Amino acid sequence: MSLTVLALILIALGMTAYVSGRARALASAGGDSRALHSLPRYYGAHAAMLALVPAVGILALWLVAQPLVLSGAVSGMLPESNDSGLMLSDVRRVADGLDAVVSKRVVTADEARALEADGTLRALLAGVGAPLASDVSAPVLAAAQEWRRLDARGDLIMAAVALIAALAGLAIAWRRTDKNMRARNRVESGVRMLLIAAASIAVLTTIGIILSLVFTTIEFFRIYPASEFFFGTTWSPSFGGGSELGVLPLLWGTLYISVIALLVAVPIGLFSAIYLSEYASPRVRGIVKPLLEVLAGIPTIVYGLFALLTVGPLLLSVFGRDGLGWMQAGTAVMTAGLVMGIMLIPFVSSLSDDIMGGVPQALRDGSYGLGATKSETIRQVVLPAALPGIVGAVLLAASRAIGETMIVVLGAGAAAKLGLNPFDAMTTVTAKIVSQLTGDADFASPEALVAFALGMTLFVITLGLNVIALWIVRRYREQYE
Amino acid sequence: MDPMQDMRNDTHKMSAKGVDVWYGDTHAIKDVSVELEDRCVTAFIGPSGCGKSTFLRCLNRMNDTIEICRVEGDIHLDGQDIYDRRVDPVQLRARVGMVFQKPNPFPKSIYDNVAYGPRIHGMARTRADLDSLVEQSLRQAALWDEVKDRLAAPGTGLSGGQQQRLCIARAVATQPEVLLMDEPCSALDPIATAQVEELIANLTEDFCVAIVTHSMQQAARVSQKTAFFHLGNLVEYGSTDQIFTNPTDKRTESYITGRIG
Amino acid sequence: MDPMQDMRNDTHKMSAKGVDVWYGDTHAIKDVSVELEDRCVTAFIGPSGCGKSTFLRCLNRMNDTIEICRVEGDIHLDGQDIYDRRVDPVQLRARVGMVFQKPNPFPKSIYDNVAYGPRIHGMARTRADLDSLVEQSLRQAALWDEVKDRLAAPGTGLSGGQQQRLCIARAVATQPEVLLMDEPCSALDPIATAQVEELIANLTEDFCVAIVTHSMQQAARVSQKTAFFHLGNLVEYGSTDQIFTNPTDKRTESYITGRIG
Amino acid sequence: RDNVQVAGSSTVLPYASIVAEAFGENFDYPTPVVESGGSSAGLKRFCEGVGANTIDIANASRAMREREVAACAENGVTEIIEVRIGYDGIVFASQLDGPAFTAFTPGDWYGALAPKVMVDGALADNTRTMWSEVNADLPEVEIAAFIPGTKHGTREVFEEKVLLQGCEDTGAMQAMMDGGMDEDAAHDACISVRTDGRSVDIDGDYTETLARIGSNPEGVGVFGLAFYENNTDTLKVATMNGVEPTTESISSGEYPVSRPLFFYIKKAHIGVIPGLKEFAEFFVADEVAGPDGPLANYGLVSDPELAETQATVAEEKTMQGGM
Amino acid sequence: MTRKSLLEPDARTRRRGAAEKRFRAYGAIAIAIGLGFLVVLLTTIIVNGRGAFQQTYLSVPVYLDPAKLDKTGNRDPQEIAKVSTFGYTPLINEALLSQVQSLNIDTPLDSASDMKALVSPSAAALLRDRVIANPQLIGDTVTFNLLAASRVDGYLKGRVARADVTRDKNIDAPHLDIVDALREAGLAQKGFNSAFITGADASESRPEQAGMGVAILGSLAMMAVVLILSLPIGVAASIYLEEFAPRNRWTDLIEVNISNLAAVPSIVFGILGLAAFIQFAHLPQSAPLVGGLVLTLMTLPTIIISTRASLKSVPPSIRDAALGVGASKMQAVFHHVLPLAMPGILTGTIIGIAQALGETAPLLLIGMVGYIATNYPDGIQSAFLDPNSAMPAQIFEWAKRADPAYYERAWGGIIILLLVLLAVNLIAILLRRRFERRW
Ligand SMILES: Nc1ncnc2c1ncn2[C@@H]1O[C@H](COP(=O)(O)OP(=O)(O)OP(=O)(O)O)[C@@H](O)[C@H]1O
Ligand SMILES: Nc1ncnc2c1ncn2[C@@H]1O[C@H](COP(=O)(O)OP(=O)(O)OP(=O)(O)O)[C@@H](O)[C@H]1O
Ligand SMILES: [Mg+2]
Ligand SMILES: [Mg+2]
Ligand SMILES: O=P([O-])([O-])[O-]
Repeated sequence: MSLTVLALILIALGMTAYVSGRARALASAGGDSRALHSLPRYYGAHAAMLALVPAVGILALWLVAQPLVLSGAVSGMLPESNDSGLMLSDVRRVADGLDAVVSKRVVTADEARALEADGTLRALLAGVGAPLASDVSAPVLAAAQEWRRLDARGDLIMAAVALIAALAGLAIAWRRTDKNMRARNRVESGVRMLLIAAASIAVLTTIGIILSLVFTTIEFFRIYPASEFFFGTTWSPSFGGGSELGVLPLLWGTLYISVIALLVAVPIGLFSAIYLSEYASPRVRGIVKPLLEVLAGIPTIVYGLFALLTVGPLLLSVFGRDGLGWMQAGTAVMTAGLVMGIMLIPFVSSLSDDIMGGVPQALRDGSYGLGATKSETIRQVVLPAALPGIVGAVLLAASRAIGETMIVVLGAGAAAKLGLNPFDAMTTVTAKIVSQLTGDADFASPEALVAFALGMTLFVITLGLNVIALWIVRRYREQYE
Repeated sequence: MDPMQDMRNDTHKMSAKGVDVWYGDTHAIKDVSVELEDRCVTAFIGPSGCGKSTFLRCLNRMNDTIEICRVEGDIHLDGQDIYDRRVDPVQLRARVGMVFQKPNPFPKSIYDNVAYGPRIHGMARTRADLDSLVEQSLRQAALWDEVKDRLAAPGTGLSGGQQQRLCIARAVATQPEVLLMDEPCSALDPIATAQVEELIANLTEDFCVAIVTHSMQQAARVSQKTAFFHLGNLVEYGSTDQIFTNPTDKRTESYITGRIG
Repeated sequence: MDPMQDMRNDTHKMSAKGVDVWYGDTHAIKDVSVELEDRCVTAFIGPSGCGKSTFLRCLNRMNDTIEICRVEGDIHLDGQDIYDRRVDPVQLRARVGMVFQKPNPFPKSIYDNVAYGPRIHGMARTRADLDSLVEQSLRQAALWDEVKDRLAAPGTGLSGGQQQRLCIARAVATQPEVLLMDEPCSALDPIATAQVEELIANLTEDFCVAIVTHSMQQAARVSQKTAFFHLGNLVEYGSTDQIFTNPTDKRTESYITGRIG
Repeated sequence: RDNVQVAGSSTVLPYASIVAEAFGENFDYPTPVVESGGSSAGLKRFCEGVGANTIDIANASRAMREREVAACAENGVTEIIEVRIGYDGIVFASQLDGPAFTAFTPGDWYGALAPKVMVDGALADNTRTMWSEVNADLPEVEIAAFIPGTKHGTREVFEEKVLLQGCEDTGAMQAMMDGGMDEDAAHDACISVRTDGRSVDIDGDYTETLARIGSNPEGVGVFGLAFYENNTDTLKVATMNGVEPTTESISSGEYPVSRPLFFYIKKAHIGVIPGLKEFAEFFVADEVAGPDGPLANYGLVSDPELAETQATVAEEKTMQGGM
Repeated sequence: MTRKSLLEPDARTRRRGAAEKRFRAYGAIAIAIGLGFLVVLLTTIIVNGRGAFQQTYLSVPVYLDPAKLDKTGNRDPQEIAKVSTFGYTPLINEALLSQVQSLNIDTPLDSASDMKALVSPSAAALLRDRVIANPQLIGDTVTFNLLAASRVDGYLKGRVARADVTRDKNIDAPHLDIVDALREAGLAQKGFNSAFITGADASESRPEQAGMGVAILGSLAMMAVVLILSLPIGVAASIYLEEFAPRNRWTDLIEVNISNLAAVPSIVFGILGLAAFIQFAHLPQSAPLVGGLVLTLMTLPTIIISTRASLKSVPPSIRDAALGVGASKMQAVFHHVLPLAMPGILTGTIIGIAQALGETAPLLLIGMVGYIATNYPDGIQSAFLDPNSAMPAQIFEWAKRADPAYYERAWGGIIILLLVLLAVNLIAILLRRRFERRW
């Protein structure tokens, strides 16, 4: 039974459960929905939940576990060798290829089972688009056949178990459903589990990121000394080896550029939000707000070009050799920071506007009634009341600033430098992650692997900053309440 | 034109002439004319929804903040049209203070709630000045004893009646010339009510007070003048004695005699 | 254990024993024991900030929503501990309804405000059922005539007293067994007050009502039992007649005789 | 999967895409998918293993390194066909209205960009600010060089064929070794560039270099020949050792700065992925990769030994080390 | 006491009034700055990209020579298909030459191969497709509307100046003379370039043929995935954290994680996507489904943070009111709090979508950048699973290409991207306006 059919059957069962659960509850109350503990639809949802959740859960677990179990089962059939992992994937490829051969009706299922490990097999599988690196050896074929046999059996059992689980759930729901059952509570705890699951995706993502970075990072530190990476003040990768890969200049550049970007985005964004939420007429607001949001939608490469072609030369004409003499070239921390700040304006303005819009009018009235001007009201009543949300918006903008790449590459230059002059070229961690990852260094060299170490470092640092931020916010809140 | 000339020599602190108010299409106040005398308490009474709050909010232009609200007619403070284009509603509201029907303390500390007005009007020069102003206002609103130990606690954590008195203290602290009070005692127990009424009596020595109340007794006790509203109309306006003892309009009489509260 | 067995044969609908409530470190209710009888109105009186609202909120576990609030002691509804871990506060609140001190209509239409409870409790099978339930509730709360033409208008656009009655209608619409009313008439004029009092009298035919009020007259008029709170203590609890005519505690006496409201 | 999947060098991408497009037009196979992302990233994916979920061809602007071959083998990618499609000329150009550089030699570049240069026969800190100080035949303009960043393969070519060459030509390398450096250290010193802002690394693409040149009349940048030929309306090319870069001068070896371009085929996929071999053969066919084909037309310096390459593809000859 | 006039503000009020005006002015200035930048950016985009929406076509009568196209003469489609596009190019060049000669244009160019600079290399493919579809056309002279070469197109749009072509090896001044003459004769015409909106990507040598159509579909497929996943998951996660979560280590961990994810560079999400979806889950390379999943993970923090912020700002009295009539916490949240928080949620969605729609870096790692958007998907499944590119990746790719004609297309692509963004967000913007209300 294919997975699609199984899924369809399960969905049908779920719908049956909904309808029957609802009907049974109503029947138990003599058709009077008012005699029920919960609304009828909760009984339906409860039954559907009981029928589907365990079944789907079993299905998901089974799908993940089966290949692992099978690998264990067939690995004994393979000759001892140091690249058993490779062989095992060969086994799977042969098994999949045989499945494809059968499903495309090149040979019958019985013929497939009887195939021999001779030279024709590779061609046969190639015919259905299953490439093999080499000819199939006898043990591999045997293992593959065993795999297929076990796999087919596993699939069958899985379908059976899932269906039994669904039916059992249905039965249990049927038995339990009566007018006094707390259907709503049960459904709500189900929904709550869903909510928790959704929240946990963030953690899963984090784990995923760590897993996808950590091994290569360790690999990097094996060939490049960690102390030089963390405390080195020079960043100069080179193909021939002998690169210096100190992360400090990159971190400094990240920090510097982000701070400048926030210095641009936060005041402009906040004042825009204030104007939109407190002064502008609904019509103006309805137009201006989405317009400002376009700023967040312009691809960052456009901002990069804007920095490179417009803002850089403009700054250069003021601060460059012909002006104040602080600036050598158009690409500088200032250029990138300014342009990034523009991009971030809507992050601050739109969110803050929504949040200030949520402050009850009664509070404003209270302030006006005391003879406060609008600006006094905003500064002393509305902003403090909206502060938690605004902090969130600013943190979001800060996060984006740290993670931005394109603007930095085009606007700040590629030179890693430790310096104080905001009119110097610098670069950031993210820009270097991209360039080292897509660069031409060979992929086992420290020059390429350093990208992962950079990613990991940035990740850990921002994590630390966030922990500190949370701690401070908590402290502040405790004092306030 | 000398503004002083513009002021008439009567004792009317505020006067409203032919005031109409609409919320969108709802005609909430219909051609109301009233004079508030200085050093005198005027009570506004009438059934719920008749427009008392709305009229009160016209007197310090709080209705400006409601988008769908439209006000017509003349309202004068000290002889000056408060709806004149040159009038700054901010200055007006500093002189015509307001206590709202629903207590609305700021999400700040109790101290900051009261100090808010004096601060923006620059009424205290030193921290000590401000402290004593806050204390005095809280005392006047009969709240000092209950909160003196927790001035730094948030105002929103107070009980309903405490919040109401906090809002009174807040309004009193700015020392307005006219104080509009929208049911200032609705959530107060008798003792606190008595204290607030005493406050009102004291205020009248210098100022003009308008109060909305549902309690006939309270109106009779604190006010010298009473205005009775009904369905947006000012049905009757006169001295409190006269209104309560000898109403001219039948509606007034039936409202007052149906007294329960 | 059969819950029916647990019920004692008295007429106590709710009973509280040795209830203590803390807000953080503030001890707001101190060892209070009270019984609410069925088909009877109990009035809670006492000076502002004495803990009336807090105690009321314990009775349907609304205090659960305040993070810093901690409740100790036993509160029973029909003999069952409402703070039992197995009790669903939601179901409890459906049976023990509440009208809050500050009117808090949903920012929805008037109709939806009232229909919300019946909808989530599945109390109306058809749209017509619901319509009539809404109408009946609004009539009971004496609001129907004022809003019948604008049921689709937002509930937040009503006057203070109208909002209060809307909240009463909303609470009544779910037909709770116990109704807790926190100063339901504070913003109401005498006529509306009389109507709400009538509603309370009607409700008592089937239900149990607890009401917080600052008006001694109102307490005397509507309640059969009265509890007097002071600084978080239950000072005296007894039949209304006895409390008002013959208080045993001096504090009660001084509070009642200082009556003004 | 029924389409050929290619990934790798962004330098080879234009050529691969031209071929893929023509292939799609002339054959019944779907148009191959050509991803960019860099030689290294492409080879990495190439070496992930065999199977329909891996790519068939990796483009590279350099030869595969031994470490990469080993990594491939570890993942079961043992039979790799290496195909050299031609050469990429690397040119130096300035703004069209800017100064004309008609006398560059590798030594001049070394003399302008190295942190330490030969002055009067001895090594000294580089304080030159004008090209004319480096070589009197060069125009009297400020040194402002835009060279490929360290992520680019072109940088390696620039280092080896220009800086190192110049280092040796001017005698600086010898001087360094005489001064006690070993050969490796001297090599590293030769290819380092000054950090005072006269030399600017470009991590972006040639379009970025073009933009830099556009806003700096005195700047000189490094480009690919194809890029230059498409932008003759804004760029003026410089000669190297007196030779102007053209497809002819590069393929004859007269112009010194160029590099070979490759693609690598997974032999295990031939005969499995429809059209893979046809695509590879089409790529190196005379009408495509020959001197008059669209690739040369676009700027590829075609390989004089194209016939051999065609044979390699036809016979599916794998690299040394393959089975 | 002295009576103050209302009409004469006192000194302090005047100062406060001035402060008020200043404050308001700051707001107006901030908005003006924001809008000013927007205008500059949009003008830059439009000025640079306008040209992409125009395209020059040459109308050329081509003799479809049987001797070259069908040597056997039996009109066998199999045989005809063996003639590659390289076989058609000379026919077009011949046709152009004879057209030039018949118009009596005075030109030094007299060989057919000189003419190839005039038309796009795609012309041959056009002819070949037509001939294979209708073999009976062979032997006729058919007039084709052929795409002009990018240089010719650029000349007519003013992008290529006469002075420039002297050094251009692709085109010479005499070619431009011919173009002038053709234009006068009405045989070279500019028209609206609908193919730019609907067409597929083209190789480096044919900017005139390149279009965004396939990439638009790729982006839309990705946005569908992003919207379907990130909005519900994001809102659900926020509701849990803000309304239900007990304050403990685990929720702290989640909270910190989410704000941290917002700071993770997008390229790292690409690394994750490559590892998790392609290498681990074996989803196909370059597929919009994978792109959508990666962008979902990337937009989630944005949506969660904004949703939480607006949930926080809903006053507790609303929750009390709902609980008081016997609503469960879940019902209170879903019926009352969520609608009130909707503006903020939609804002988060709008910004998140904008960010996702314009993001390139992670697509680089999962193989959606390059020469990919060439085949239209044939069905829903194929739209999500077959290799495709996305608009920003396409733009990024074009911006790198050597021919300046591609530069123009890149800007034109940005115009389309912004229009698509606006269209995708329009519903959210309108919805948000409906939900915005004060209480
Ligand atoms: N959320 C809260 N946080 C902290 N303290 C509170 C909170 N709510 C009430 N209190 C305090 O608890 C005490 C009792 O408050 P409660 O609201 O029960 O008074 P009350 O009797 O209802 O008064 P009123 O008649 O003024 O409404 C008061 O001192 C009040 O300040
Ligand atoms: N913001 C508003 N939008 C629309 N209508 C309103 C608004 N505020 C009040 N109204 C309507 O205007 C009328 C008068 O309201 P107002 O608040 O002035 O009554 P009130 O006399 O203060 O009543 P109460 O004693 O109940 O507070 C009422 O019918 C009310 O519904
Ligand atoms: Mg009112
Ligand atoms: Mg209270
Ligand atoms: O993309 P490249 O590897 O050719 O630099």
